[in-house]
Amino acid sequence: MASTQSRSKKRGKAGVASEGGSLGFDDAALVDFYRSMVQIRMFEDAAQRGFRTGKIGGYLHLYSGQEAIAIGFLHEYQAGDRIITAYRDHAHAILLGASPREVMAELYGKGTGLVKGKGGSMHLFDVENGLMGGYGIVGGHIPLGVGMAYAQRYQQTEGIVQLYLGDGAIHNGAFHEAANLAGLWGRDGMNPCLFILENNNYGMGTSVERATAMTDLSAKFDSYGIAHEDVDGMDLLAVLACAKRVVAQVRETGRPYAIEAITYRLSPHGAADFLERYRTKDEINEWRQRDPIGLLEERLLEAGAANDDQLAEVRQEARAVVDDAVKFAEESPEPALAELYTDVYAGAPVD
Amino acid sequence: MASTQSRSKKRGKAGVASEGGSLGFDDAALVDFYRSMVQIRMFEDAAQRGFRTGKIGGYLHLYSGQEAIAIGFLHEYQAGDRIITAYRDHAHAILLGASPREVMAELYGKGTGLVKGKGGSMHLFDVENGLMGGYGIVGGHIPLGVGMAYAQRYQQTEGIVQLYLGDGAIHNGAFHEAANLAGLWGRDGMNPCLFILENNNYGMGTSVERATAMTDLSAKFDSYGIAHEDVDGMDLLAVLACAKRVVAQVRETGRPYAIEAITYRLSPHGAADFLERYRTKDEINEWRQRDPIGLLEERLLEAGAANDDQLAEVRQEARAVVDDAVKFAEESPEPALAELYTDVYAGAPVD
Amino acid sequence: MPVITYREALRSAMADEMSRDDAVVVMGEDIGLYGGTHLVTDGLLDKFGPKRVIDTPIAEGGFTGAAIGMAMLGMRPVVEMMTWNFSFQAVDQIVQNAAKLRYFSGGQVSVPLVLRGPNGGGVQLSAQHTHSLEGFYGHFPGLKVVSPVTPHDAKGMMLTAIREPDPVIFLEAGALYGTKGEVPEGDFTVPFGKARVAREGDDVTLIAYGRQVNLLLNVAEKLAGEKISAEVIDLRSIRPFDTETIVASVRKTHRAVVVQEQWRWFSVASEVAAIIQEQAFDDLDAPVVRVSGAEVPAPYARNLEIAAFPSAADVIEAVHQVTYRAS
Amino acid sequence: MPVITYREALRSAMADEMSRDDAVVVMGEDIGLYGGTHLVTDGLLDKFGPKRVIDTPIAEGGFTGAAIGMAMLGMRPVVEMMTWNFSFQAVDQIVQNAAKLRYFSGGQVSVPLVLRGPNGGGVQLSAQHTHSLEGFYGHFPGLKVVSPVTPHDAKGMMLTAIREPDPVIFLEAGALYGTKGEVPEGDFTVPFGKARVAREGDDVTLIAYGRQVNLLLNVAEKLAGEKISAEVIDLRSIRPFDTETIVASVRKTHRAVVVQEQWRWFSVASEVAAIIQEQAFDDLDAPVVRVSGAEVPAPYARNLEIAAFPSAADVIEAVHQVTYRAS
Ligand SMILES: Cc1ncc(C[n+]2csc(CCOP(=O)(O)OP(=O)(O)O)c2C)c(N)n1
Ligand SMILES: Cc1ncc(C[n+]2csc(CCOP(=O)(O)OP(=O)(O)O)c2C)c(N)n1
Ligand SMILES: [Mg+2]
Ligand SMILES: [Mg+2]
Repeated sequence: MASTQSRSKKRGKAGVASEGGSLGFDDAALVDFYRSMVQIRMFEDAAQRGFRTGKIGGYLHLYSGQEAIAIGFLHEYQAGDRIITAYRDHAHAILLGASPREVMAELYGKGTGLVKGKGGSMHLFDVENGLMGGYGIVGGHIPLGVGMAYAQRYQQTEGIVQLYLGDGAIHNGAFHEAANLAGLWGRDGMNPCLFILENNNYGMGTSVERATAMTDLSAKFDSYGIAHEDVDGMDLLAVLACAKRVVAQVRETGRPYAIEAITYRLSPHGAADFLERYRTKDEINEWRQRDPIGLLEERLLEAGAANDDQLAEVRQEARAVVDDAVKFAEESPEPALAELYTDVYAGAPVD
Repeated sequence: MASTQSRSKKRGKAGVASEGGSLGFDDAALVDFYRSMVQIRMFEDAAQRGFRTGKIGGYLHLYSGQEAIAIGFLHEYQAGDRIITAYRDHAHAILLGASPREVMAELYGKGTGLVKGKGGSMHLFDVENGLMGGYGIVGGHIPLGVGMAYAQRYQQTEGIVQLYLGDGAIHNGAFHEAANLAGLWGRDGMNPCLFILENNNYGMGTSVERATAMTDLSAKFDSYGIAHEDVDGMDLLAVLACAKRVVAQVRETGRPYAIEAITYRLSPHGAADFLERYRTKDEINEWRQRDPIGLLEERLLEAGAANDDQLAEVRQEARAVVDDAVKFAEESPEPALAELYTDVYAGAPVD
Repeated sequence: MPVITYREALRSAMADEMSRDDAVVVMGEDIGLYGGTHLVTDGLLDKFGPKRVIDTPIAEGGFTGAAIGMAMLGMRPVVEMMTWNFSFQAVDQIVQNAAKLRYFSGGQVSVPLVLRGPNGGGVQLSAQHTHSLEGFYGHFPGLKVVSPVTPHDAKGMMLTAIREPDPVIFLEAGALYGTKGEVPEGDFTVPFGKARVAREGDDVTLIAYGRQVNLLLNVAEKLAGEKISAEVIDLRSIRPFDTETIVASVRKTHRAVVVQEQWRWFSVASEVAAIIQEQAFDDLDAPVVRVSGAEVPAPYARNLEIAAFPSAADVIEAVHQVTYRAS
Repeated sequence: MPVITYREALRSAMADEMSRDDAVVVMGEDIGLYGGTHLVTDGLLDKFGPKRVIDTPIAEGGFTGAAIGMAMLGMRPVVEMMTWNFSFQAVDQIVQNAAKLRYFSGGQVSVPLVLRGPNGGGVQLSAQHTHSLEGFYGHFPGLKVVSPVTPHDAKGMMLTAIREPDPVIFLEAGALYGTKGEVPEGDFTVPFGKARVAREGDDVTLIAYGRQVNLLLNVAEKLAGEKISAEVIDLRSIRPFDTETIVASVRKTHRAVVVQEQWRWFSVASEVAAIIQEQAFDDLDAPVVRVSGAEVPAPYARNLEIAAFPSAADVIEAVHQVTYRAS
């Protein structure tokens, strides 16, 4: 399977297998993972509907297909850790504890939104829960994450930074400069930054092999003295096992580390990407076979951690949460007009 | 020797040896190389004096110690090739055929200067002879060189681009983005770009090991699918042999290639770098043992290609050329004031 | 005359010029296989092939710099900024190389380069994706900066831009790609540095560029109802700038309002006001009034975004101010 | 009061604040071991160690972004741009992140960051190394932009800058690092947004900031010989801007000349002229005249460079113009 994957990545590398062997979690935990996954997917589907009906504006980038990555790594989140990602950020916000209501309200541009309707889909922040954004400029957030990792050690916390980036972002100069700083500072234990490269094989419509002659993306971290490994980003259990190990290691050493999670975006790049000329239906269908939700379902059923009915119930609960979020968003008021001028500077607006 | 080199580079790599065995050039050619070398050195010394006496302004970056690199690679220059470098550019201009008079006059800010006194030391251009500048922003010229290499093939010329950059520039985002483009375009034979990384171990006062955790700089080209090798940048004969081979290869294939030339700047970073706290006298003295001029002298004498008297005569001739250049520069008029407004746009000045 | 969209006007200018001149190539992110995220370059890949329609990685600084290098050797690259917001990553290349190469090479080098893409806000893209950069780039000698609003000018100015020997910042009205207008068939150019009197009037001069011109035309219509005859001037070209047309209009109307989406401080409107008071001081019956975007990063919420940009009401209020009528 | 250099004033502000507040770190290229290429940070590494005095690779965008990240977690980085010319590589970080984070995070994030370094020309650094970026950065809401000219203000404003909760663009007069002036001992701050009347006068208001203030003081002395009493205003702070002081002065003198090293188009002087005509229209006896740098990339040759920047003669001519005297 995954012709895309084999074209773009890992020629000659060993296959990426799930660690552990047994599922390694109790049934309730496994079902909770499943719950997170379907909830994110349903949330994204609802957002897509909101966009199509003109209730959500701007750009809208969905996480469908990549859920196992954020779920797996954020499972290792500890209070004090800092998470930063680009614009495909709904899942991260919800997993860290923002309510789907606030997130959906943000997409609807309402005053009850996670950032008061000011940022929209691309700029989710939930500082209390560790989410430091939510950025729209490809590459631009990467230096911020590296600086935060320095701050963590400078302030002598136990915290690390999880820094998510896409396969398209790795060719940007901001990545290069920031990764080099991370490697350099990490030499002295001053950079507990976990780079999580979500390789969904496309930067918008440009596949990895059309963006670089050297398609083994994680190997690019060699240039900075940053150790790395790959993980199957569709297999939640593989991600969980990897996350557990590497998060602990980064926390312990204060050195950066990089993960390339091989994944696929099942949705269009953004909600306005209609044509998708850059990939075939066949390719998408092939990857649907490895939809992380389907995979997890199989594993749960196989292992007897849940049965069909239980999973159906979880899905129903998830749908209710999302419906409630949509209702909340729809019924919420727009931001007060005075909000236009707040939050420009700390004090009163400076004109 | 070269404690710096061993600290920063090539741990575990085989030593970089001169190719060929015999010197491989006839006596006259060898003496000509020697002439170029001492001439550049004397030119730089004269420039330094001009700066100290206030006749040269702005920044002034000397090439002393690095001569073998430009001499070696530019020996393979063919009409139609394009050369681009940063601000340490006097040698490149002279070697490509600009007269020392015009170059010195440029440093003096005179109207007879190579770029009419408008650019100064950092912006030498001699388009007729292939020199496309002369740039002051670290990293900034690298994308230009890669674009030129594309143009060479797009226009179906035989030309290549020699793109010089420093060890400090490699950490800049512009390098990363440009090298990736070179690798990508080179896959289709559309990028005959020879990257010549002059590793003199310092970016201003920052040594390679204080700038990156991964100090094997040429290996950074792996990230872009660009093959590379190292050369002893103090050994002209080694550089010549390497240049001959790799220039032909780049010309043939249309693919980029990278050289890391290990060298040392015997002068301060710029003429205003007085303290040099970042390196020791001992280190400088150690490297002086490998001054490319001294090394070549030894080789010539050993091989009987020239005797002491002949070399002394060459030195005297070189000195005369430089003295003449200084005299020319001193006696040249300042640019006409009207020149202030020309060359902003192609047509008349737009206000 | 055929009626086509702003988008088609741009596309046909590029296609015509590519057919005419081999030196012209287009490059940028997703402009080929994808067709361009705004479909401006759609179809060009099929027509001209991948050596002339170059999809790039997400590296604005790198590919802009590469395009400069191409231009230095006589190619004529037309580079798409997927949106101008991403050009902040290319500022070093634009300002330090493209704008200055001719000068610091003592005239040895030309950079016939067009940088184009959508500029301005209005579709809830929020803070990082909403900028009007006319003044920002217009500040630098060596650059030419234009901002057409009609399909006619989009085509005519794009043809001019591609034939220019100097780098051109071509700021398209992103919100107007789908708007239609008459565009002559065949080759024609609209020169830089000539403003357009979009509507004649006697009582007040309204000045803008880009999509604010349409706003002003609406406002002028409304003002006509109040018996205020407004002249509307579309600057079209920001650098070079058509001082003459502006000053001539103000000499006639004695009052001026400048409207822009960009922020007020150190902006195009600042310059226009400064110029008018310099050159038509004795003709002015009231200070030039500026109507600009709110001094905040662009907000996402629809109501806030609307409030952040100049509205018809804002402009009318400004007109009342300069004509000393109570609003 | 002790007399110290502009350089020492900056250094002592940083050192004092680092002693007072652990959150403050300095970073940049060659600021530690080398001592800073302009020696502004000399000695700080010995005093505060490498965790607080951080030498960086040549990666302006990367380390500026990293500093933003640090600031987001409560550190207070003071970042040196070796010269502001290199900040073009960091524009994306400065404009897209530093300036807007508070806004697009809905107020959840602060960026207490100082970006500092030498700005302006005058020492033959030519086109790529000569810029005055007050207007360029001043355009963006979310940033504060200051440009002190005296050692006193350099220290007082640097202390203000480091304590600010928002990002500050601190543009130092690079040509004046060695100039001396009185600076109080101990802790004092100079607030942002307050211009300074550097010399009082009645006949004309001369407005500048940075090293042009010194030029204006010289000119004012010369004008006194002609019986023209010039008031000289040092803006100090570009954003926030002190409209009040300017307008009050023009209400008194009825004439204004604005002088700047930067290019004229879309600049600080444009804004000042626009503001004066807006707010003191009826008080103005002549149009505001702007004296700016020549509209060319900075040339290298000494004679051209001198000609490219405002001179005393240029300013005097402008004063004659606004006072309607033949020059
Ligand atoms: C500097 C910059 N250039 C272009 C864009 C437009 N853009 C938005 S997302 C995107 C693709 C990014 O791909 P990747 O990093 O792989 O992330 P993914 O969308 O696959 O999650 C592009 C080109 C941008 N936001 N920023
Ligand atoms: C973007 C940028 N940042 C900083 C500088 C200041 N600067 C000039 S040369 C230099 C060191 C460059 O080192 P390297 O690339 O190794 O070249 P070398 O001087 O050793 O030849 C620095 C930091 C600059 N010119 N451009
Ligand atoms: Mg991707
Ligand atoms: Mg070096």
